[in-house]
Amino acid sequence: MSIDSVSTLPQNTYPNVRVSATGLELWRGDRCLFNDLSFTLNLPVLHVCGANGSGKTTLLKVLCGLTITERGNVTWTHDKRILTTGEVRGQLAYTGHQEALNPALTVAENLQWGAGLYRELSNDEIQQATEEHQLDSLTSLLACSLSAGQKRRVALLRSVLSHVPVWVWDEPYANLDAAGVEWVNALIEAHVARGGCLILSAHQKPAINPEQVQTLGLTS
Amino acid sequence: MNAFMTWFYQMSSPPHFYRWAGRAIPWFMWPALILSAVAAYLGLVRSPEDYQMGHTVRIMYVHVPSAWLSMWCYTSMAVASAIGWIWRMKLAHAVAAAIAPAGAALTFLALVTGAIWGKPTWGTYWVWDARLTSELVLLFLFMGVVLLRNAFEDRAQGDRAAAILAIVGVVNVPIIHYSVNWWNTLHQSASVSVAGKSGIDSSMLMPLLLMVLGFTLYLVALILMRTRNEVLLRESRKRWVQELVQS
Amino acid sequence: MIEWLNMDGDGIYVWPCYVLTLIVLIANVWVAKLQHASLLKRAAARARHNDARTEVLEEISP
Amino acid sequence: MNELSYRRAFSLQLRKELTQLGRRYGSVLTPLLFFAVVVALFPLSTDPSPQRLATIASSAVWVAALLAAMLAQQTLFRGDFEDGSLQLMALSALPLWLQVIAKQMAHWLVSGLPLVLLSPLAAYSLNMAPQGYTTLMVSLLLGSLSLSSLGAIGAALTVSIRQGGLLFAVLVLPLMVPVLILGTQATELASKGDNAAGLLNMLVAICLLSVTLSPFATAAAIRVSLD
Repeated sequence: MSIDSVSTLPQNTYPNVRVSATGLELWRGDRCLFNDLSFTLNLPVLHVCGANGSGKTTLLKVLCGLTITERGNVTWTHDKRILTTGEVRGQLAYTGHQEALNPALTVAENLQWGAGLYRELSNDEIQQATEEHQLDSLTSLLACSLSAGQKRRVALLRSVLSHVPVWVWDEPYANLDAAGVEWVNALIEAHVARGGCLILSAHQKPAINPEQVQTLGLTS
Repeated sequence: MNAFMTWFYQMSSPPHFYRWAGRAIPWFMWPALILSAVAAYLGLVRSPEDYQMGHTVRIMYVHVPSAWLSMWCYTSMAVASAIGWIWRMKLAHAVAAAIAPAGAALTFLALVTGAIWGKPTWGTYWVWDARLTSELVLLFLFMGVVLLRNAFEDRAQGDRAAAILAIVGVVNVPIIHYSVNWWNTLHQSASVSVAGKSGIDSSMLMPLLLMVLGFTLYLVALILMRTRNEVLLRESRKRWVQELVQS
Repeated sequence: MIEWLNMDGDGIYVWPCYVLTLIVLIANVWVAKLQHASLLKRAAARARHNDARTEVLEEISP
Repeated sequence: MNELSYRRAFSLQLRKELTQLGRRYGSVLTPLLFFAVVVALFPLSTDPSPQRLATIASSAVWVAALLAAMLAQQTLFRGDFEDGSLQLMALSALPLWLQVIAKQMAHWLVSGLPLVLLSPLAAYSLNMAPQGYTTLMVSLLLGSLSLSSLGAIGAALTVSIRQGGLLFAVLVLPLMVPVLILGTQATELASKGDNAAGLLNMLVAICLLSVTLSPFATAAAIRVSLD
């Protein structure tokens, strides 16, 4: 799976979107997750790593704007212009621990709804995307009959299909086999090649060239 | 005007509020005690008995203030919640969290004193009278807010959820009030109105107003005390609390 | 005195109301005081615990 | 930048909801069966002579319809919350309050409307005078619409709480008191042959108020629950 064969990504390059956070402070009950956490992302990929329970998922939700911190703020910039929360929402595809696949709908319908939240897309576009990523055998299956790895792939495919510059992936490698991991790395490379930005939390470093990856270690 | 703004901004910082409230509580509690005692004395001894209801009219001096103030509590809780929601002020949520149980207690008080008053007036303790029924629904609304607030583990999340419910509730309280009155007039002939506010003579009005003022001051003191507790609950991690405790 | 307490028969309705009001109002204040004391105690315990771990939270202006 | 179209937000969510609800016929039948069972409880709990039943007919039908609609309303967001779709809805550029309206409409079509259409059957079984049926249906239509809006706020507030179901009922039922009073009163008057237009107008007012204002509160409640 070389880079240029991932045709389901948009042909034009993405605008250059980056994020920075200053003085984040967040508590969960008596546990302090972040205390005065600040960082600025200037490389395309931000790799959030840390032990279990160090707040990786919460940090991703804070960056997306789902979780409100007690102190500090998150600013998204598009070529030095600061984006409002409304603008950020259209630019950002979040794939969390749960794959947001409705069990009563088929894979195609889930993708139609999931990517449809970001842009108008037709059924054959979905069909072409699933064929390209070897998921076409699943399109007519109900989401509840999929394995965890297959669900993970469909969720990641949704980000690809939504053509947004920023992907926020929480543990993309979870439940994936070797072929799956390689597929994800290819997706990341293609996305970064088009100028996209990726924020992911994972225990292993993404296998792409290291200069493009900025690592943020969280201590619990 | 900007003197008020600086005071409002200063007050929004929990440590400052905590110290100010600590000093302010006695200033509200003692006048409340004095006023209520005077009002009770006037109401029980001085004021005449009602030609129809006899001495039971003296219950009005306790029932009416708690009924009025329970309504006041709900509205001020909704206002505090709205301030907390719009300006993200943790202190305003603490105030709203403090008002809710106090309001529920007053609503319960109004219900029970109204029911006891109902016995000599209508012969039974519970009558689906318009005011008592809307007091009962108000109690349900209060309990809803209190239960929702502590159903969440995270305090800030519970505050914001209870704020939404309080604001939605305060929009519905007048609608509930009028629809209950409407329902009451449709089904029952206009029974003796329990608190005949119109046309009570001045000797009865004085103790009533004094009692209302006394209850209000008491309520402000109680809410300040409870807000200090809520602030301690929310800020127990912060340094100013640890310094306060160690000094 | 007894006659005044009796309020020719209505006393058994008036006095319970006043007594109940007093109880409810005092109970609220008393509970608030108890809660305040226990919160201070808990904060003190946490402060000692924190000092032991020598990790004191910086106070950032509101 | 993606174009923002309100039509797409509404139709996207409506299509998803209707296909999902269509797949499980249980979502239509359960509220109806619950409604029938509760209506049947009333005659069982008093002497079923026609005159006796006629007096409680309108309140029995209304209380049963209210509880049935509330039962269906309770899990409005739970499914989406558990599989993560609610996060996706909150994070998309499409307005959340519009997606909430679409979700409410779909659920109302599936659980509220059948109740309204079948309520004359229950009224007939409780010996309500036939002249009251149309007013019953109109008032139930308005009542179930305002319940679906107010209930959505309660559902959004309690979606992340473990046993949120009971708390949901405690939150929503006091807010439904005005609708219940006006609805039962209108049906009562209509079944006696009087004109219930005044009450229905007030019911329309309350219904419009709750249908238009509550989606914003529901969207805010969803963002709180997702925190």
